[in-house]
Amino acid sequence: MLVIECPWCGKRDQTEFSCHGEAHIARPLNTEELSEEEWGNYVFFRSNTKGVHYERWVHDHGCRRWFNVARNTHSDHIYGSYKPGEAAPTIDAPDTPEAKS
Amino acid sequence: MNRYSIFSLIRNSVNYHQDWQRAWRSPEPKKEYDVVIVGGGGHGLATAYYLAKECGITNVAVIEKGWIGGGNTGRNTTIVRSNYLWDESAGIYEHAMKLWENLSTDLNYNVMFSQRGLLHLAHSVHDMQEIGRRGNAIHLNGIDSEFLSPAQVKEMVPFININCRYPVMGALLQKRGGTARHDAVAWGYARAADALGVDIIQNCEVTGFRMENNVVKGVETSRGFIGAKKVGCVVAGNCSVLAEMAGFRLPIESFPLQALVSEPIKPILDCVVMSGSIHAYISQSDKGELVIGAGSDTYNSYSQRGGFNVIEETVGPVVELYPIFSRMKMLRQWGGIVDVTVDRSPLISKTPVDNLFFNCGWGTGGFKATPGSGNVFAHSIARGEMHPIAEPFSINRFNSGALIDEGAAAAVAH
Amino acid sequence: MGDQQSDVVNGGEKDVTIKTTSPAYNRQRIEGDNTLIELPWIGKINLRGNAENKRFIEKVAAVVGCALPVEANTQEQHKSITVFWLGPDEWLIHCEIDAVAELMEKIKSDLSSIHHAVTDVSDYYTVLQLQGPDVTALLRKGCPLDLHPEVFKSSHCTQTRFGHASVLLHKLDKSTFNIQIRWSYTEYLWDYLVSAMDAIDR
Amino acid sequence: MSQKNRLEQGGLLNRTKPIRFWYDDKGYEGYTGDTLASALLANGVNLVGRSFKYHRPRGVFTAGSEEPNALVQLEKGAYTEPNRRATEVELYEGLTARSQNCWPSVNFDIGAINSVLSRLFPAGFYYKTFMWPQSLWMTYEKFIRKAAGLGVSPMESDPDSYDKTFAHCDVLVVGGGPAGLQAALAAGKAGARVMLVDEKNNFGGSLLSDTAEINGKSTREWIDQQLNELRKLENITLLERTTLTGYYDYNFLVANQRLNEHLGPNRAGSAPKERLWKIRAKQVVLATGAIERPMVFADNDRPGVMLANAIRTYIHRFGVLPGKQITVLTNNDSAYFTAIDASKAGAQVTIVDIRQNLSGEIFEKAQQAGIKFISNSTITGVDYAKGKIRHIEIMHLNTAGDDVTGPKTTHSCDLVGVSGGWTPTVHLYSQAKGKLKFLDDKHCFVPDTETQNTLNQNNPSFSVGACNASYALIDCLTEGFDAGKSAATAAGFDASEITTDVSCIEPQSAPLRALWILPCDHPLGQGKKKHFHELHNDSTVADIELAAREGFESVEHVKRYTTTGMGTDQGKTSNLNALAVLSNLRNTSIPAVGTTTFRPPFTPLTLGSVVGQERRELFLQKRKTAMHAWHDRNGAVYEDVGDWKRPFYFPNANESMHDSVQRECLAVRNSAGLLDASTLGKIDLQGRDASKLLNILYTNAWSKLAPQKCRYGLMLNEHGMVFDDGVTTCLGENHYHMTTTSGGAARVMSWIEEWLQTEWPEMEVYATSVTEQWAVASLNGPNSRKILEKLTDHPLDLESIPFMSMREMEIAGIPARVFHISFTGELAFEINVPARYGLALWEAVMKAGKEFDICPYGTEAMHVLRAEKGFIIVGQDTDGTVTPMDLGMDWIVSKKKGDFLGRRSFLRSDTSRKGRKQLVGVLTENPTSVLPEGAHLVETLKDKPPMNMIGHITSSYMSPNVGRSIAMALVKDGVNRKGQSFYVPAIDGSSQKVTLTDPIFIEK
Repeated sequence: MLVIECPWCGKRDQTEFSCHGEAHIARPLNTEELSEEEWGNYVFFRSNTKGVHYERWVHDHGCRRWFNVARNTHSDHIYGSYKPGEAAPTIDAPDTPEAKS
Repeated sequence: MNRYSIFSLIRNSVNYHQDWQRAWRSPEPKKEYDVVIVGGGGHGLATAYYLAKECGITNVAVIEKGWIGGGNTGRNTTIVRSNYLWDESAGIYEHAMKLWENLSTDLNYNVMFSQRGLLHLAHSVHDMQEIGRRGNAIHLNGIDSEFLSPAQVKEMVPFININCRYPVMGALLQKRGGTARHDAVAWGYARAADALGVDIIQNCEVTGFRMENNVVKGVETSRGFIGAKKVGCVVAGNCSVLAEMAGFRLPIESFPLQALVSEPIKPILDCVVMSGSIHAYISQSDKGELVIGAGSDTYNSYSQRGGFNVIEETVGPVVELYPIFSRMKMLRQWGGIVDVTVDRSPLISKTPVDNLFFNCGWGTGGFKATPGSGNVFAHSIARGEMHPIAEPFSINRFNSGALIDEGAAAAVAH
Repeated sequence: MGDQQSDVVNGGEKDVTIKTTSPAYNRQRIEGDNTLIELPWIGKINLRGNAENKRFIEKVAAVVGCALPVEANTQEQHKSITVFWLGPDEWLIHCEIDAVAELMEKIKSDLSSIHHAVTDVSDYYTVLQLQGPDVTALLRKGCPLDLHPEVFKSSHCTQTRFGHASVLLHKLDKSTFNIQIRWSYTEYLWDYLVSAMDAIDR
Repeated sequence: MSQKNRLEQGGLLNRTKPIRFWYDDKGYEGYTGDTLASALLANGVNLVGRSFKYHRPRGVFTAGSEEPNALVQLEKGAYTEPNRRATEVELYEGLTARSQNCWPSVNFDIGAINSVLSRLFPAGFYYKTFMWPQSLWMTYEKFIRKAAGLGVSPMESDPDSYDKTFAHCDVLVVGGGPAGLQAALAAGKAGARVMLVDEKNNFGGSLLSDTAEINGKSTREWIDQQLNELRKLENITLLERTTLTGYYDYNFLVANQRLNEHLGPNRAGSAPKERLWKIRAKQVVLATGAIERPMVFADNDRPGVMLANAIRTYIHRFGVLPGKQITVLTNNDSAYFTAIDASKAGAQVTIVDIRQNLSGEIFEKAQQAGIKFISNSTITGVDYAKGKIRHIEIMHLNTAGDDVTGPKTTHSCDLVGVSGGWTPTVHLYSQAKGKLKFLDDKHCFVPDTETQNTLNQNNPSFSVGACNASYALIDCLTEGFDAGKSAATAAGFDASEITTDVSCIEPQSAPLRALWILPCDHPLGQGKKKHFHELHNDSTVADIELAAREGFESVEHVKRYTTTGMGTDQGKTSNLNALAVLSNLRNTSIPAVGTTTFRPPFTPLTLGSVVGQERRELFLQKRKTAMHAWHDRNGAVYEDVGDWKRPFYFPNANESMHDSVQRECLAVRNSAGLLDASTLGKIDLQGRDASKLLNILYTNAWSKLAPQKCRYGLMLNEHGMVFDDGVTTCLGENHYHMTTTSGGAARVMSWIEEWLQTEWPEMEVYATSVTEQWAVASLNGPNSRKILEKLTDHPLDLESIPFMSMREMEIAGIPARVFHISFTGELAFEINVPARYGLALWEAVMKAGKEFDICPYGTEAMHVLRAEKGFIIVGQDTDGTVTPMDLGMDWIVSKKKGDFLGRRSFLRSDTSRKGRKQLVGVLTENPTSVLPEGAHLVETLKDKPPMNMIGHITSSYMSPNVGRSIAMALVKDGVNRKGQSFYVPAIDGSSQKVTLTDPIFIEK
C-alpha cells in the first residue's frame, strides 16, 4: 500500500487519498472551435504511461486539497508530490530497470 | 495432433504416457506472415485459431513476450456470462456464450466450461430498478434471464445472509452463466491453432511497428523483425504502450485488479454469485477453492499488485453476506492489470494505422468474451472490415459520443 | 439513539424552551479506565481565506484573539476559542455556541473588503472525547496514523481517517483525545470506539 | 498404551497433568505445549490423512507451518475449521479433530481407488477427456468436484470475534530465532521502536531443537536471557503466535496473531480469537530461517517418512521419539545431529548418505554414538502397510548418481528421516518484489541484497541468518545483530556504540551432494513406485516429465499444469525440488529455469481476521438524520440511499406498503404531508465569482439571480450527460446555498473543488459542505401555509414569500430558513434549521398539523408525487447517457451565456442526432396495472424474443391522485411518438399495450 506525501500534511497512508487520473490536462477554452477528435481527445483519451506518470490525488480524509504526484506506474515508486499549478518535475531515468517501459 | 479422449488416455497409460506429443510446437519465427497477432492470451490465441479455421488464413503467428496465458487469462476469476444491458454488448457476449457452449468439443480440449448458473444480487431499490431493466433487456434480446425473490436466492445459496446491511432484495439469474478453466482456454486454443499451422512464438517481445506511409509492414521484436500484411494487437495490460509505439493514444487507463482464493473445501457453493453494489464476487472452483474477485485500485498501475485495503474491502462484504466463511482462510492473493474505458465497453477497432487492428479495453470482463472476441476480431482482420458485431466497439465512438455505457446504467445517484 | 433532552436553551423572543438533540448527547461509556463521551453544543465556524494575505491573517487574529495557525495540522487557543488548521486556506474555529453569530458577523464586517468565507458548521460536526490509558491503542484500531506519544504529541491536531469516516483528531494530553466527526457518522464512530474498548486486552 | 512414543523427559511441556483430546472419535492423552501432531506421534498415530488426488495415506511430515500432509478438520459445528495443519494446532483440553478427504475412514478410504487407477490420471488428464458429449460434462464435473476439496466449510455463522489494528515501528523483525532475537536486541538498544514477531508459541526458533551452546550456556538459557534484556527495553513489542503473512509496498506488512485459539472454543470470555496487525515499518529485518528440503526418492510420501530436523524437533521440543528404528537419508551433515540425538534418545539409527566419502568431525561423533553408516546409497523403496513402515530397500548409487547398482538390501525400519539440505524462507522477501539469486555452492535461492536497494527501494529490508543461507549458528547470531544495528541506523538512530559478544563451538560441515532425483530399480514413473516432489497435490517427477514432454516448459506452465506448489502449503517443501527436476529435464541450471513468484499470504489467513471488528454494525456506517428517532418511534420502514437510512414509508398498524404509500400521496395533495429532506446535499458558496462558477457548473444562467431567490439547475459532466440537479438559492451578495441529490452530495462537492483547485484557482469563490448543518422538513400540501402560520409571526403570503424564494424566520421559536419551493407541485415550504433543532422542528410541525391530519411521508410517496408532475429523479430517469434535451428540458440550457461544462459534447454527431431516447409519459391501456420499472417497449410484439426494443420504463407507480397507473420512459424519438401505442412484454410472456404521452400527469 502506497505512502502519499500531501504537500501540506506530509506523508500519509494511501487510504487517506483518492487518485483522479492523469494531471496537466488543461480544459480547452475555445471549445466551440474544437473538432470532434480534439474534444474527444480532451475528454476521453489518456497517455496511460507505463513508467513515469503525472497524476492527480486528493487528500480526501485530510486537508481535501488536490495536488499532483509523479509516480512510476511499473514499480509504483513515487518520485514526489507537487502543488497544482507547479510545473511537473522532469524525471530523467526511471528508477528501476524493470520500470523502463 | 493426436486426439484427446478417454481412449487415448487409456492407450497412453499402457506405456506410462511416454508418447504424448507437444501440445504446440515451438517454432522459429518466419520472415513474414499474412497476419501477426501480438499477444498470446486467450483472445489472441482465439483470434489466430478462428483466422485459421474460419477465414482460411493459416500463415499466422501469435507473438507472446512471456508465456502464453500468463497475463489476465491466467489471473481472472473465470466467470462467464452474457447478461449485459445494451444490445451491442448482448451481441458480442452472447456470441461468445454460444461458442463457449461447444468449445471443448470444437477444440478437442476440455476447457471445463461449467454452466452452473450466475446470480446478480440486488441490495437496494436502485439495484432492483437496474436488474429489472437489464433482466428485461436480456430476455428481449433472446438471452436467458430470470428474476429471483430473496427466498429463491436462499434456495440456491442456503447459507447466504439476506438480511445484512444492504439486504438482498432480489436477484437476476442467468442459468447459462458459469465458469471455465482459464489456463485450459489458452492451452486449448494454442493447441488447436498450432494444429492448423499457426506459429506460437513465446518469449518474443514486440519493441515497435514498422510502417510505410501509414501502413503497417510488420513488428520489430526481441527476436528480430517479423513481417506481416496485417497486425492485430490483443495485449491486455499493455495496449497503451503498443499504441504509443504505433503513434496514437487510446481512451483507456490501466488499473490493478486483485483476486484471491480460499483453501480448497468440499463442494458448498454451486453457482456464481455477484453483488455489484457491495463488491462481492464469489464462486467455487472444481478444485474446491472459493474464488473471490476483488475491486480495482483507483490509480493507474502496471505493477500487477494492489493495496491490501482492497482485499479488506472485498473480504468484508463476503463475510457479511456469507458469515459461515468467516473461519475459512485466504490461501493466495494476486493482481492483474485491467484496461478500462470510460463506458466500460471494449475496443475492437481499426486504428489510425492501416492494417493495424486493436482489440482491448475489456476491463474486468475480458475472459468471458474470449471466444466471441477472438472470432469477430479474426473475421474483421481477414476482411479488413469490422465484423457487424464488432462495429459498434470502434474507437470513433469516443469522438461521436455513441458510447455503450455499461457502467452508467449501474451508476448510483438520487 | 440521538433523542436526548438537552439543557434548555433560550428560544428567542417567544421565550419558549426548545429541545435540542445531538447524536450521542448524555451518553457515556466506561470500560475499565477508558471513558467515551460527547461534548455537545460546541460552536464551530468554518473559515476560508488566503493565508498569504497579511491583512486577512491579522484581521482574523484580531477578532479571535490568537494567531491564525498557518502551519499544517496545528491549532491556536485563546480563552474559549480554538482555531484549527484545516488546509492552506481553511480553518475551523471552536467557540461557545452562543458566540457563533456574533463572531461570524465580526469577521464578515472586518474582512468585508477581503476575499474570504465564514460558515456556521456547529451542527455539521459533533465532538466525541475519549479518555484513558488506552486511548492510543483504541484509536489506532481505525486510524492509520502513527499515534505514538513521541510522534503525535499533546496539543497536536490533524484530520485523518477512522474506519470509513473522516475525523479531526485533537490530542489534549497523553490520555485525552477529542475526535470531531460529521453528525451523521457519530453513531458509527461511537459504536466503533465502544467495540474497541470492549476488545482491549486486560 | 498411552503416549508410547513419549520420552521420559524433555520438551517444552507442562507434564504435571495430561490433557485429553479426540482424533477420529478416539480419545488420546497429551500435554499442554504439544501440537496436535506431536501428541498424535506421542501416541504412535502415524497415518493422519489422505492425499489430494490419489488419496494415498499420508503421515506427519514436518514440525511446522510448511506441513503438506497432516491437514485435519479441527473442532465441530460452528467452531469447525478445515485444513488445519496438525503441526501448528496447539493442544488444549478437549480438542477434537478429524482426518480429511477420506471416506468412510482414513484407514480404509474408497477414494484410494484413484491410487490404483493413478496411471489413468497423469497431470492434466481432465483436459484430455470428459469432452464428449459436451452435455455430460456437468455430470462428470459433479464427481470431480466431490473428489476435490479437502475439509468442509463450517455451516454456521462464526461465533468468534476478531480484531484488527494499525501499528507503526522503526524496525520490524520477522522471526524470533537466533538471528531475530539478536536483531531485535541490537535495534532496541539503539532506541528504535521494535516489533518482533514469531509464528510459534515460544521465541527461539531453531534453537529450541538444538543442543548447541552459546557463551557456554544452553540455548534455552540464552533465549531467556535475550528475552529478559528485550523486555527491559522501552518501545519493544514482542508478538508470539504471530505469523507475518504479507509484505506489501512501502513496508506495509500484515501479521496475524492467534490470541486465544490455543485455549480452544470453550475458553472463558469474549476476547477476540485473532488479531490482524497492519504494520508500517521504517525498516524490516527478515530472520525467517530456512525450511529443510526433502529428497525425491521412491515412495517418499509414505507415512513415517519425515524431515530429519522435524524428528529432532519432536525429540527436543515435544519430548517425542516418533520411531524406534530410524533410517536417516541425507545428502548433507545437518541430518547427523538428528541421528545423534535420536540414538541418544534410545532409537536404533542408520544413516544412508548419498555422498561417497564420509568424513569430518560430526561424522566421527555420529560413529562414536554407535550409528551405522551406509554411504553412496539411497532408499529405493518403502514397504508400508497398516499405518506404518515395515522395512525399506536400499541400493548403491552409480558414480553419476543417476542410477542404482548392485544388490538390493532390505532393512527393517519404522521411521525415515530425510534431509536434502535447506531452503531459505525467502517468501516474504519475494512478496516484497525483492529479487532472488541462486547460490551454486549452497544450492538455494537467497535474497539478492546487491540489487535490493535499486529494485526494491519501496521496501527497505535486511535478510539475515538461515534466510540468507548462513546456516552456522555463529553467523546467524552476528548477522542478526549487525542487521539490527544497520536497520536502527537506517531508521535514524545511533547504533555505533552497541556491541555483542557471542561465541559458540560448532563443527565444520562438509558440502552436500546435490542429487535432485534419486533413482530406483525401475525407470522413473514407469513402475509401481512413485517419486513425489510435491506431497500436498500429489505431484510426481513423472508429472513434470509429462508436462515438459507436452511443451509446458515455462515454470509457470508446469506449475499450473501439474498444480505443483498450488496446495495449502504453497509448496514450501517442494518448490526448489520442482525447479531442480525441471532444470534436469531441460538440462539447464536452476536459475535459468527461474522461480515462481511467492504470493501472500505466507500461510493461509483467516477471512474473519481480515474483517476484524468491521463486521455487522461496524461493516458500514448507517447515516441518520436529526429526526431519525421520531421515524423509529413512528414505525418508519427505511430505504438505503447511499449510506443514509431514509424513511421509505410510514405504515399504520399492519398496513401494506402499497396502501401506506397511496394514503401518504393522497394526504399531501388533499391536505398536508411532511418529508424528512435532511439528506439532500447542501453546499455553501461565497465569493465574488460564485455566480460565475454557477454559470459554468449549471446549464442555465445565474448572473441575474436576486438575493432570496431560488433557481433549479442541471449539472452535466463533460460528456454532456446529466449527473446531478438541485435548487440553488442566493442568500445575499456573492453568497449562495446549493442543494444536490442525496446520493450525489459528495460527488458534486468534489466536482466543484476539483475545478476550483485545479483549473480555476484564480476564481474568488469558496465552497463549504453544510449537508448535516441543516435538518430539513419539507411541508407539502394545500394546508401547508395554514400549518406554518401557526408556528411563525412571519407572513407567508405570496408577496411576503413568493414561489422560488427563501426567507429567514423563526419557526416554533427556532431560527430557520424557509424555502418556498416544491418537488410535489403542491404549495410547499422546505424548512431548514440547524440540525440540533431538527427533531424539535419536526415535532412542532406535526403537532401544528394535527388538526389538518398532516401525514409524514417517505421517499416512495415523494417519488410518486413528483412523477405525477413529471419531475425527474437523476439516477432513476437518467442513467448517465441522458442530455437535458433528451429530458425535454431544452428550456434549461442557456444559448446565450457561453460555455459551461459538457456543452461542447452536445455538438457531437451522436449526441446531436435526431431520434435519441427521450423522456415521455407512458399510460397503460389498463389503468389499474402498474408497469414494472425497467420493462422495455417494443413496436411489434412477437410470440417470443428477440424483439426490437425502443426504450424502457424509468419510473412507474399507481397514482391515487391521477386515479390510475402512470409511468415515465426513455424512448427512441419519443417526443415525436406521443400518442402512438406500443407494447411492453414481460419475462413471463405476458404483455401490455401502452400509449406515449407528456410526462406530466397532473396540470395545476
